[in-house]
Amino acid sequence: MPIEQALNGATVISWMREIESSVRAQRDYLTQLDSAIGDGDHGTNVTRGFASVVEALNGEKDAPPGRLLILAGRTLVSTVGGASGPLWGSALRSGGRVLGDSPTFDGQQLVEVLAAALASIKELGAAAPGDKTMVDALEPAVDKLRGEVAAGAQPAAALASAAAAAEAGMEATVPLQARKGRASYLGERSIGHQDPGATSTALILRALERAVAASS
Amino acid sequence: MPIEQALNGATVISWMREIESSVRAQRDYLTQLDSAIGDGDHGTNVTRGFASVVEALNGEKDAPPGRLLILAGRTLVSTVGGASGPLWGSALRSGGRVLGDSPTFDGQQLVEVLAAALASIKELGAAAPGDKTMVDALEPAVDKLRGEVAAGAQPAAALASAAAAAEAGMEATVPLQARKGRASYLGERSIGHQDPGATSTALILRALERAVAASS
Amino acid sequence: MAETKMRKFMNDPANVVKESLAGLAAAHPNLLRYDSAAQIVVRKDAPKQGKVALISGGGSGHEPLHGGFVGLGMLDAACPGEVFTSPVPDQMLAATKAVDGGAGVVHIVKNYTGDVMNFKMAAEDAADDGIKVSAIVIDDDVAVQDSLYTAGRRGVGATVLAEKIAGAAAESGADLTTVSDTVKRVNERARSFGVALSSCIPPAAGKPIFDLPEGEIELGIGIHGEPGRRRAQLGSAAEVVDVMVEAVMSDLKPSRGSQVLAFVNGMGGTPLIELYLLYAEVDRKLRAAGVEPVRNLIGDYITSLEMAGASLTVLHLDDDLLRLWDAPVHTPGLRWGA
Amino acid sequence: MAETKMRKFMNDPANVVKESLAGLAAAHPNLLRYDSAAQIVVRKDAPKQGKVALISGGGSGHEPLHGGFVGLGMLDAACPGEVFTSPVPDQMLAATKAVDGGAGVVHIVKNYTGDVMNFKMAAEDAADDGIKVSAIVIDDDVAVQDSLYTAGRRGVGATVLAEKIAGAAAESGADLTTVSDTVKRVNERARSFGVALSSCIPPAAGKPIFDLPEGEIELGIGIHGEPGRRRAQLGSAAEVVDVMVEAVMSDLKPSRGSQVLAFVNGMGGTPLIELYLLYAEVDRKLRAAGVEPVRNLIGDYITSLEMAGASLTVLHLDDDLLRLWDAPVHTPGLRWGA
Ligand SMILES: Nc1ncnc2c1ncn2[C@@H]1O[C@H](COP(=O)(O)OP(=O)(O)O)[C@@H](O)[C@H]1O
Ligand SMILES: Nc1ncnc2c1ncn2[C@@H]1O[C@H](COP(=O)(O)OP(=O)(O)O)[C@@H](O)[C@H]1O
Ligand SMILES: [Mg+2]
Ligand SMILES: [Mg+2]
Ligand SMILES: [Mg+2]
Ligand SMILES: [Mg+2]
Repeated sequence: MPIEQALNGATVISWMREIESSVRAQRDYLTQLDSAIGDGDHGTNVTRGFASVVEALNGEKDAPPGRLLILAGRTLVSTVGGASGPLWGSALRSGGRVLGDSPTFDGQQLVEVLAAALASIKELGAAAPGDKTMVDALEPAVDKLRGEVAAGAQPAAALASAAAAAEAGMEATVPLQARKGRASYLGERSIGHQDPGATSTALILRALERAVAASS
Repeated sequence: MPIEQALNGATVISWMREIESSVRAQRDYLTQLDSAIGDGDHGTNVTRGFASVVEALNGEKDAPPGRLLILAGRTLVSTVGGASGPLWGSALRSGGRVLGDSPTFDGQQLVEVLAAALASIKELGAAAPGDKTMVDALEPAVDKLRGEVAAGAQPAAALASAAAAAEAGMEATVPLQARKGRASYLGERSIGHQDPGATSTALILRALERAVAASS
Repeated sequence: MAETKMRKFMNDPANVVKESLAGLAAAHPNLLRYDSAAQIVVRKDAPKQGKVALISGGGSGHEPLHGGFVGLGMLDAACPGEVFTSPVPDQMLAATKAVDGGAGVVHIVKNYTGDVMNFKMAAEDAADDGIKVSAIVIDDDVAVQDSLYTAGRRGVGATVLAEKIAGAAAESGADLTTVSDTVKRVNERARSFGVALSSCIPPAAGKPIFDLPEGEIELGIGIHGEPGRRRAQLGSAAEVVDVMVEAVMSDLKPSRGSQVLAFVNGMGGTPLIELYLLYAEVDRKLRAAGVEPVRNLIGDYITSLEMAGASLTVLHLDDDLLRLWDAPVHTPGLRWGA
Repeated sequence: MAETKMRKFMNDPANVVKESLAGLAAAHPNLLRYDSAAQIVVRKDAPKQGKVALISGGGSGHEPLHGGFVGLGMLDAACPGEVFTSPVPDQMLAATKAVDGGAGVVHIVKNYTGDVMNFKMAAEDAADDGIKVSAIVIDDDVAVQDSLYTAGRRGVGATVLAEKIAGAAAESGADLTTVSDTVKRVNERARSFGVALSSCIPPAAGKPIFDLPEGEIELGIGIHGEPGRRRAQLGSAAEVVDVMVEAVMSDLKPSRGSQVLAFVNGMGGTPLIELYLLYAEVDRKLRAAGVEPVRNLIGDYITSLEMAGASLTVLHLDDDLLRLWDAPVHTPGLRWGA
């Protein structure tokens, strides 16, 4: 069994950079999804937010990863607005608090970070699975990650499965009728469209996979 | 030489009816011409006006033709607005005054009616030939009519030539740069478009030809 | 380019003007009444004995102009024609009679062939009835050269300012000559220039007057949906305002240090967020040009139905005009101090 | 259907909001100032010691809401987000601090997930700083069912009325509880319903949010360019108003003989001639339904950029609300009695 490589602040920074380039590349697609059942700003929102995060984290490479996550969360709250800003903002802050001032974290701690992020989103947004929100991508990803890590998988491998679960969850939002957020105003007309927030969440998981794989 | 048939009030009424059905049929075309170099209301303006004239003249068949023309002119002034209302309105009023209370009129008087109409339009609108207005259709028509009648032509035949002259004048407005009315605001951009008022004027002349031919 | 379709709240296109005026009257019974037979909007308390009365009118489609400016400190009556069509003399005559309080009536006429001719006929009829009428023609649009080769400059944004300012003069008891001179002075000291980003759709026509290819705008438009003097590429707001300010200021030529009123007018389909963005540029550029915009008016006041676009009017103020501008006004479209 | 192209007066799409706010501040220095660092609009004379302060905010693109309602008798500050995007808590916190005069601050929050969450975070931070904050959520849009299966009703037209009426209460010296209760009462007694004839084009997206096939309209829209509850054929204005009045009145259920305020709001691209035509129908139908529209507000007050469309808000008045509505207000977007 290979020795598990420690994840650290650099991993968090590279995660945020990966998110930033990924949502920037998919900006128009995310906005288009949000135009169908929302107000057409999701791509701009997350691009603006993660660009600010990357900037805020610049030169903070040696800070403990928990602090970096908290700073990233705060930056999202302060720059995104909308629904996704507070949701992913408090998610990253809660995730960061799990790590305290620890200079590194392992696979099990990563599970706890993402579980705290999920709990925070669910508490703030009061969304349950099946409501057609980012929760539908994040919850299956956290469950999968927890299971794989418990079964002894390496973080990068476990994240590959988790990201796939997020994508499956994202795709599964298509037939749902939205019960939370703007899309809920559409009633039955929300059926047949993929949730933008679940889509960016799947991108965020894939970005994490890449960041962790690169750290290993 | 055939005896010239007297024209009367019924001729005026039938002239107005012919104009009404003709401008109504060409309404969209006139409006389209006015959209290119004006404000897109000429078709509606003249249709509304002559419909009111026909209604006002209803049952006035036995009134002297001069009175009917004055009534028609007044009705135009009171119902059209825009530039064409006062212009054709005072034209018909001036034309009507030429006939006084005479129960009939002949070709020579018809020349005088139309000459008075033209003079009135030129006075009120201060437009000269070549300014790209209704004058460019009416003036050649009046000149032609005067010539033909002087040469002994029957009114209907003389009007056929006059209407053709109006149409030629109308077509000749295409290359002109407008100097009067709304089209003048366009400067050189008015070149290449046919003047709407000259176009309805040609229709008015053709309507007169049909009305007179039917009276003969 | 695909044809833009008409999407309007209306019943029969032929009744748009009448039904809208009925709504105006229903909404503001304390200010005005609508005489549907004469097709005029009249100030509630008209005629006011001894007060000079102001009337104006023109085609509809420019709302709130003119009906929305009837009330305290502005117009005594408005004569709305069909959409973009001058009213008929009967309306102006009826309005003149309805508001004359013995001190005379000022006709504020925008310079369009139709308006001028129809108002002239009405003024002649009113004179026959013994009413003193003074007609002033507004022609502030610098996009049109005032030459022998045009119908002269169009009357646009200065009309709103003249109605407000002369209305205040009349309200304060000025006589016919003074009120007429006030209208004239506003006209002489104001210049305008307009730009369209889209055409409008007259209800009776049911389609746009002109089509603009992608990325193009019309420069030097009037308020009747007519095309402008020329087309240009849609530049930045800063570039568009450069053109507007240059056109207006090079003609108005106010001395350095002058106080001006800057009026950024929306054509009907341009939202306020854009008008304020334009104002930011206008304010900066006027100051750079050495004049001080001490008053402003920003919004849709003289419109072309749902046309997207804007016009700039600059009025060179003096103490008198400033005082009259600040005087109370209470109309559906303009209100302060009351 | 061909894609509608973006035709806007702007420079960089990313700066539309900031540049427009700069214009607002340049135009109304006597009423407000724009703090560009904090991205808030603050009443000139804030904080006023002892006066309850009102702030509101939300995505931009709804102008004059909210920045245009800062001034005497209405808001003390506004927090404008990006176009259609809720502002961030930092803005609400900065605004709360800037206006607190010791008597507490009321947050008027439109019911959108993002707005509610961001305002909540700010209120928590303000509480940490020892400022009394009372947040009231506006949710007057009857197009959305208030059920477990939605985010609840949206806040739309009632927001404008609540800002005006509670602003008057605060101006008159009412305490925090009274001012909050006034906002609540307006919200409880008001209902709205909106209709779109076209989509709008967010500057950052550069294209319409939705396409409407010819002759169709969206019923039950909000103010963020989002599609409505359903599509329908564009009927006559009378038919559209039937739907609006029925939707609002069947939910509000005011007793016969009640006095109401009828607010016909344009979404930004619909000209005033149409809004007044709608008002004619609204006035008639409300009277037929047994209520009396003793006050009205007609124009573009809570918009969706250049969307063509309109909403109806009916507020069931009482003596108190009527008095507060009539009280003086002086803001860029609403002004009377001052
Ligand atoms: N109550 C909620 N709980 C969880 N996620 C939510 C909730 N409301 C909205 N979302 C998510 O937020 C996404 C929209 O984000 P965004 O477009 O940035 O914000 P807004 O809806 O304010 O414009 C939705 O697609 C959905 O996934
Ligand atoms: N000064 C004028 N003299 C003669 N004819 C004129 C003059 N001004 C305009 N016209 C005619 O009027 C026509 C336009 O009429 P119409 O569209 O009904 O009025 P408006 O221009 O007021 O909308 C023009 O095509 C032109 O023939
Ligand atoms: Mg969104
Ligand atoms: Mg015309
Ligand atoms: Mg016309
Ligand atoms: Mg949003």
